[in-house]
Amino acid sequence: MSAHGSILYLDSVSVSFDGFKALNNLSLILQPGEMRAIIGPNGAGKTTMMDVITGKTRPDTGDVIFDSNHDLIQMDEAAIAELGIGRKFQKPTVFEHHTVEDNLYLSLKGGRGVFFALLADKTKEISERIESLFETIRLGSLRHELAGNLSHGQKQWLEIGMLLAQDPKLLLVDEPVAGMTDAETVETANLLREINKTHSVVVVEHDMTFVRDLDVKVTVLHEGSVLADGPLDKVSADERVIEVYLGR
Amino acid sequence: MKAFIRFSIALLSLFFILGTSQGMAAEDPALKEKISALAEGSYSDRAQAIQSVAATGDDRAVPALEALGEGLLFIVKSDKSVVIGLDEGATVETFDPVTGDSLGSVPSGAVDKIKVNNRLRREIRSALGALTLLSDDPKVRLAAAGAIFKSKDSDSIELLDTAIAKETVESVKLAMQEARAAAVLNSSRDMAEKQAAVALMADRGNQSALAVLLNAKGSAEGPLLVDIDNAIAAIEKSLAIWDLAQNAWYGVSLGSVLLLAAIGLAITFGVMGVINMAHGEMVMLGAYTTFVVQDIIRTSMPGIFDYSLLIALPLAFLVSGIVGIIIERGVIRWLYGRPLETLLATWGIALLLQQTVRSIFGPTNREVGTPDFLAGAFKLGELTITYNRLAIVIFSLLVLAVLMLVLRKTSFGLRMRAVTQNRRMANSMGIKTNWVDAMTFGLGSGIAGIAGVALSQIDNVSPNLGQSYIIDSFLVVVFGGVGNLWGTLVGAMTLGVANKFLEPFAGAVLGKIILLVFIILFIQKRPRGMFALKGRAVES
Amino acid sequence: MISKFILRGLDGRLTAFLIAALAYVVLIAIGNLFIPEGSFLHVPTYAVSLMGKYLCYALLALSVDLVWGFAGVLSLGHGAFFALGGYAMGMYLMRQIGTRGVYADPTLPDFMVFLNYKELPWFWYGFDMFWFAAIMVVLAPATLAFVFGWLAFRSRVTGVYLSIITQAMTFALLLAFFRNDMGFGGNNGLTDFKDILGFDIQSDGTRMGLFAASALALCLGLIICKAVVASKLGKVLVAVRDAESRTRFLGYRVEHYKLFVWTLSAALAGIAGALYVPQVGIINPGEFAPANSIEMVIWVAVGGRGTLYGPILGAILVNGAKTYFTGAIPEIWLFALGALFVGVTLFLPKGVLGLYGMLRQRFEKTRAPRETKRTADPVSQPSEAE
Amino acid sequence: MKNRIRSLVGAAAVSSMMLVGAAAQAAEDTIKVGILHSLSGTMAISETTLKDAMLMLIDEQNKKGGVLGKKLEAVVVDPASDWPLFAEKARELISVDKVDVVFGCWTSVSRKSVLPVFEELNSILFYPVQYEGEESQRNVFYTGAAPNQQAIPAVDYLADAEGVERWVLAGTDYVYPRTTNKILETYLLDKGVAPEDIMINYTPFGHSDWQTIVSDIKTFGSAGKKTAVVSTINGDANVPFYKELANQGIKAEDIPVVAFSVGEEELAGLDTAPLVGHLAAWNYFMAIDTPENVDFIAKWKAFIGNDKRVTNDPMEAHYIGFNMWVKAVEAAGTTSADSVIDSLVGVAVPNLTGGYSAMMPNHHITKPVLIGEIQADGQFDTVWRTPGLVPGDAWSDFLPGSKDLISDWRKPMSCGNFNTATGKCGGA
Repeated sequence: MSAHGSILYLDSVSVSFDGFKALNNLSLILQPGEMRAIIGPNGAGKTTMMDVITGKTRPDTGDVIFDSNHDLIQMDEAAIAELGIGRKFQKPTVFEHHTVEDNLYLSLKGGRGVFFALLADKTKEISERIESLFETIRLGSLRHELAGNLSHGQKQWLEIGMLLAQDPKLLLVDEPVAGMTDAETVETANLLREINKTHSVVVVEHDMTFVRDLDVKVTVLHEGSVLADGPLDKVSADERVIEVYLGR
Repeated sequence: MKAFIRFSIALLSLFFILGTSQGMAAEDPALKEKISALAEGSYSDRAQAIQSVAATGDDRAVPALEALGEGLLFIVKSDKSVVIGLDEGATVETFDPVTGDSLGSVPSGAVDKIKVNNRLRREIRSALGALTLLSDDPKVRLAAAGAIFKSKDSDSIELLDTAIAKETVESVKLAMQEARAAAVLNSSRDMAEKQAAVALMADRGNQSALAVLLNAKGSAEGPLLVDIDNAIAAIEKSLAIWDLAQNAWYGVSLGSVLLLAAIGLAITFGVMGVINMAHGEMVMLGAYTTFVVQDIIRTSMPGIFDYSLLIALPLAFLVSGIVGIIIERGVIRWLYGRPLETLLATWGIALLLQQTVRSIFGPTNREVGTPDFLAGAFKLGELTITYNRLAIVIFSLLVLAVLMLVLRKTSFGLRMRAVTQNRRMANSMGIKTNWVDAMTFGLGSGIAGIAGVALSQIDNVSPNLGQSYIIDSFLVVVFGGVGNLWGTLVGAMTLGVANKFLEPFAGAVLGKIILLVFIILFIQKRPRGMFALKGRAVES
Repeated sequence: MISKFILRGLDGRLTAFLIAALAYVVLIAIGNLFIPEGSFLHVPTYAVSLMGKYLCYALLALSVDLVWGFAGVLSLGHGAFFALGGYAMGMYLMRQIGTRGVYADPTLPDFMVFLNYKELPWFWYGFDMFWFAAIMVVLAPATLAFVFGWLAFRSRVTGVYLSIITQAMTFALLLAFFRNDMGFGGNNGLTDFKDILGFDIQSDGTRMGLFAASALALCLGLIICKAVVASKLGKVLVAVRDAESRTRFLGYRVEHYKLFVWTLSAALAGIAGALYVPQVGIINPGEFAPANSIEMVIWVAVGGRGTLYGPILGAILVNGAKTYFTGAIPEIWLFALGALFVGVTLFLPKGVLGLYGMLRQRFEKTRAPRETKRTADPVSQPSEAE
Repeated sequence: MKNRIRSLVGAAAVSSMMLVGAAAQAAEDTIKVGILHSLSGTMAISETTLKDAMLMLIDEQNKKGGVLGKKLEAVVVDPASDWPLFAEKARELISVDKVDVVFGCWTSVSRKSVLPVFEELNSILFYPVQYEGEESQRNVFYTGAAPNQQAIPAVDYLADAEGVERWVLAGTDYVYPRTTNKILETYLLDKGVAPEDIMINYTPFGHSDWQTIVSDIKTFGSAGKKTAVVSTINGDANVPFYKELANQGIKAEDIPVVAFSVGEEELAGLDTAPLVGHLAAWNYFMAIDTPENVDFIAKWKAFIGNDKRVTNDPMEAHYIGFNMWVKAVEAAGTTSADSVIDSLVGVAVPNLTGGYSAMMPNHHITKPVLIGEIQADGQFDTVWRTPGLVPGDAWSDFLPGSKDLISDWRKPMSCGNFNTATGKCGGA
């Protein structure tokens, strides 16, 4: 394998917490424009993998390379985010004491410096970009509502909106449909596919219906390394995967 | 005060032992007269009077001299006679200073206490040394040898020679020889004898030998001076190593005080996450409980004073624990999930508790006595180890061990851990989380109360007691790593030992400042303390 | 640019506050200086310097709230910044004494004479000039805050850990300033000031001037804080407070934002300290005591955390209560103060301003039940948000 | 939103009204005496007693008919061991409560804090605690000991009566110990003590772990010369210090400790049996057997309702100061500060140790100096006392900066820091 030409490249990444191996020699490669679904039982290392990519956790060994030539291991979260990796959390995390609009405003791509922020103005261009985001996530009517007052599903959507506002090259989406109604789930799948047209995406999800709806290549994690990958139908037929899931 | 009474009783019994061993002493007007002279004249006159009593070599003078040293010798105003007396408030029970016969009790106004100062006490000590060197009791002889060692009285050399010849107990004999050496070095004896004495001192090799040598150095010359210098150098070298060990011990002992102060906080803050600013006041309550227990014992059953701390321990645990539970039920339970607000509320509670104690017990220090078995020190090689510090070190480790046992092995400990790790889950499994919260807080507070019992032995018992420990306690817990009792132990010991090794170089103030800066920097390196829990669970 | 930045904060409420503050100062000034003693309307000098002191506390509380209320950084060591500002001013005032000290040494302050200092320590140079001292008032606390914050925020020390090490910081400074070898007067600190900028520090006019300066400083502090809070930076801070790692994943360098506001806050605290010292006439290491820093946090909590007016109200209320109780019920006033703290945390979790907000919300609900979405200023008023 | 501003302004207005109102209440038919002692915080431990002592003295005076035919009224405030608060409360006492005299302060810093206030508002402060000297202010009367009334006689006693040649000067790191030790160091060197025979050690306030220092003292003391410790260790730290001394077996016969801040009150928190023979230098001991003292103690115990309470030196200082003030007011016929300040100089009243103490022109008083040894019952046995009274010296002769200074508040000099070398007032 080589990092060249890939959008995300993980090679032999290991992380351990007090002797517990959260990631064990994990390798993964993602091509530009690809959408990948990651599944696996609890403790398989899905979230830790996200943490490693976004700079929250530093791996003990291994390489993490973004967009062919950026070594992510040396960078902190902010630098990685500025490179163009956006992340949505498992538990929807929005700024509860800000309005929906301000949530998007803060997420918009652009200057992140302290003094820039001190003097920055909400220009017309910014307002327009926010409007276009509202069209995508359909929360325009709630723009002045505090994010903390949104329903669970609305928060999920707002967070996706915040991701889009960052305009990243790669989106990491952790359980986007947890707690959503069926209808919302379907819409979310549509939204992700829409997003995938212009961005690379990694989705971590438990919900098999949803993964099936996405209809993309699936990677199964188990005990910190890749157990199987390929189309959903293929991996779900895999002996070892069945064993892991059913826990024989 | 209590020790004083105890002493008087001991003195009187000594009296009777001596009295019987000598047979009923006949009236001896010469001795009587010499004893009467103890009461008169200036301090220097009386110092001479003591010497002249000692010069009689008559050990019947021992009780009178001891009484004088302890302030129990009185002069009867009416006839200027000298008596031994036991002050019983309004009256004084009097005894003949030589025979020990009771002379009945007189009103306290009828007698005057004979005053002594430090110089007279020294004279008395050396006189007693000379008078008791031939006593039947090896302990008394040992003490006598020690007294002569200190006084370096060159007049006692002959007496020591006699005693050494008669002595059968090895250790006492050695002590006498050392005393003799000290006396020789302080005399005008010849060079050879002095050199032998120096050799003996070099063998003894401790602080007091060093003192003797340093003292002798001033008047020494020629080969003796060389010998003394060599001996001093050798002793100082070995003492330097002991010094290191002594510092380490001081560090451990300070560490155990920190541990005791912090250990309750490791529960309320470390496990429950309550920023308990009233923690110090729980310690204070424990100390005051000890005071109350001792006060009751003093007035109603002084016989069991030595057990007062043992009695105080469970009571202090209960008092602080119950106050803790009341605080938890009354205030803190409304504030879970808002840790910084517990800080404010408990700060208010701390003020309330301080003022309550101030109103009840007054603002001044209260006396908490030390039971006999915790007073004093013993020597381990050249280490001086005081009993109370040793007791605190052992006690703190014991408390930690018991606490760990409770947390690990009891069903309460299991529930407690369940609640702190996942409250909702624990609740749904039928654990009464409210009850567990209250009990946990009570446990932490109760342990703080126990710490108060121990700290009352070395510190002020005043309403400000708690304030002086609160910052150190938080630093220990944070430095060690929140939620980890081992961390608290290692943290306390590290800070204690580091402090004590810094102190000789930097001084007490600067040493502490350096340590604080070190903690600040250390937290940068390990933002969650020494024994931090790792992993994702911590983040959320 | 700057004026635009400042103007952004100037909403109606702030303008009204500033006008009210101005009117208040003018009224007090008239009452103190022009209405004769004995008249009912006369404001005694005692009250003027007392209120001047409260205003310094208010500015201090504002600075604490800027970091705690808006960035979620609970400092238990803000007293250190306050005291450093105070010392910088105190050193200037000491140098102004000149030959009027008891030993009449033209350069050395009295305490140095009797501790046998031969010459002025280097760090006392320059403090005979007001402009230098004024710069140091801001620079000393800001530098300490910058270094401390740079270390702590970069290492992501947060929450309780940060609070405890801020406490360790002020405690270490307390011990250091107590040392007479430090050259800051030890426990006695700096006292016996004679004049400031040539004005007799004990005259009514100077006191009035200091009071007005404190009011002015508070207003300026409020304008700056408001402007910061209303800017995008302010929104980022609130974001950091509510979801720090989310903010990081959006690409914000949280440590820079915290460091900025932390340093700004320290500078404000330093200014408060500098104005406080000439009005109370002493600066001593006691100001570094951790208990003092905790009390500042309590003022903020009492007034209402995360609002700009709350800390001002809280500082004045708590200190007013302290002044009153220590005189009226000196034996038991700690009961009252302790009960106040417990009561506020239990019953007024959002402080006095929060109570006011709650009552008004209730009132509005009953009056206009159909009007649902009230748009509060979400940045400065999280307390009213729910 | 406007409401909020209105409430803010209102709160401020109410607070100012409150102060104005309090001022207006001052009634004219009593003479008010301010008591400015900390009742909470770190100093409450020492100062509360003095507040009670003042209340008793005022009570006694009122039983005798008050002063100038008017009753005395005590105004108690709590400055809470907070130094700026001392200044605020002093100002409140003088300008709001309109007291005619204030008795108060313990620490030097609290006195320094209130000094400018008394000067500005021209009132009178009686300061009852031993202190470092180097001060003489027109509005302050120092009834505690200056260093020459405590430290120097104590050192003389140890050198002469106990033959001490080696000295440990141990103190808490603040102005009083620093100054006292400076004075003592110069004094001892002048007496021919070698510099290596003096060890100076400072510890922080409330220092509680004395293991290292006590063992250092022990080592220092075993160099073959008779050694003594001169302790200026402050209140709170003394209990652990003495406990450690006792436990490490340092006996007074071997290394005596003479303390200047340890009195009966401090010993009440200790088992003193192991400390018998350690010394203290004061101007008063509770155990002094004079009729005045016996009477004072009886009244004190009755007033406080506790038979176990002790008396101490600062209480006697207040006793002297209060009686001086009463006498001066009666002599002046008014309580106005200027007249009382003038008539105070030269006033002599009985002290509790069997003599008269007089107010000197430098606003310090004459006192006997007593050296006492600690007894097993927590009292002191006087082992030595100065033959006569020692006048308090505001400016030490042993400090280079102050040896030329004198103080005389009588007219025409009226100067607290007159320089005899230059002949000018103002130190220069």
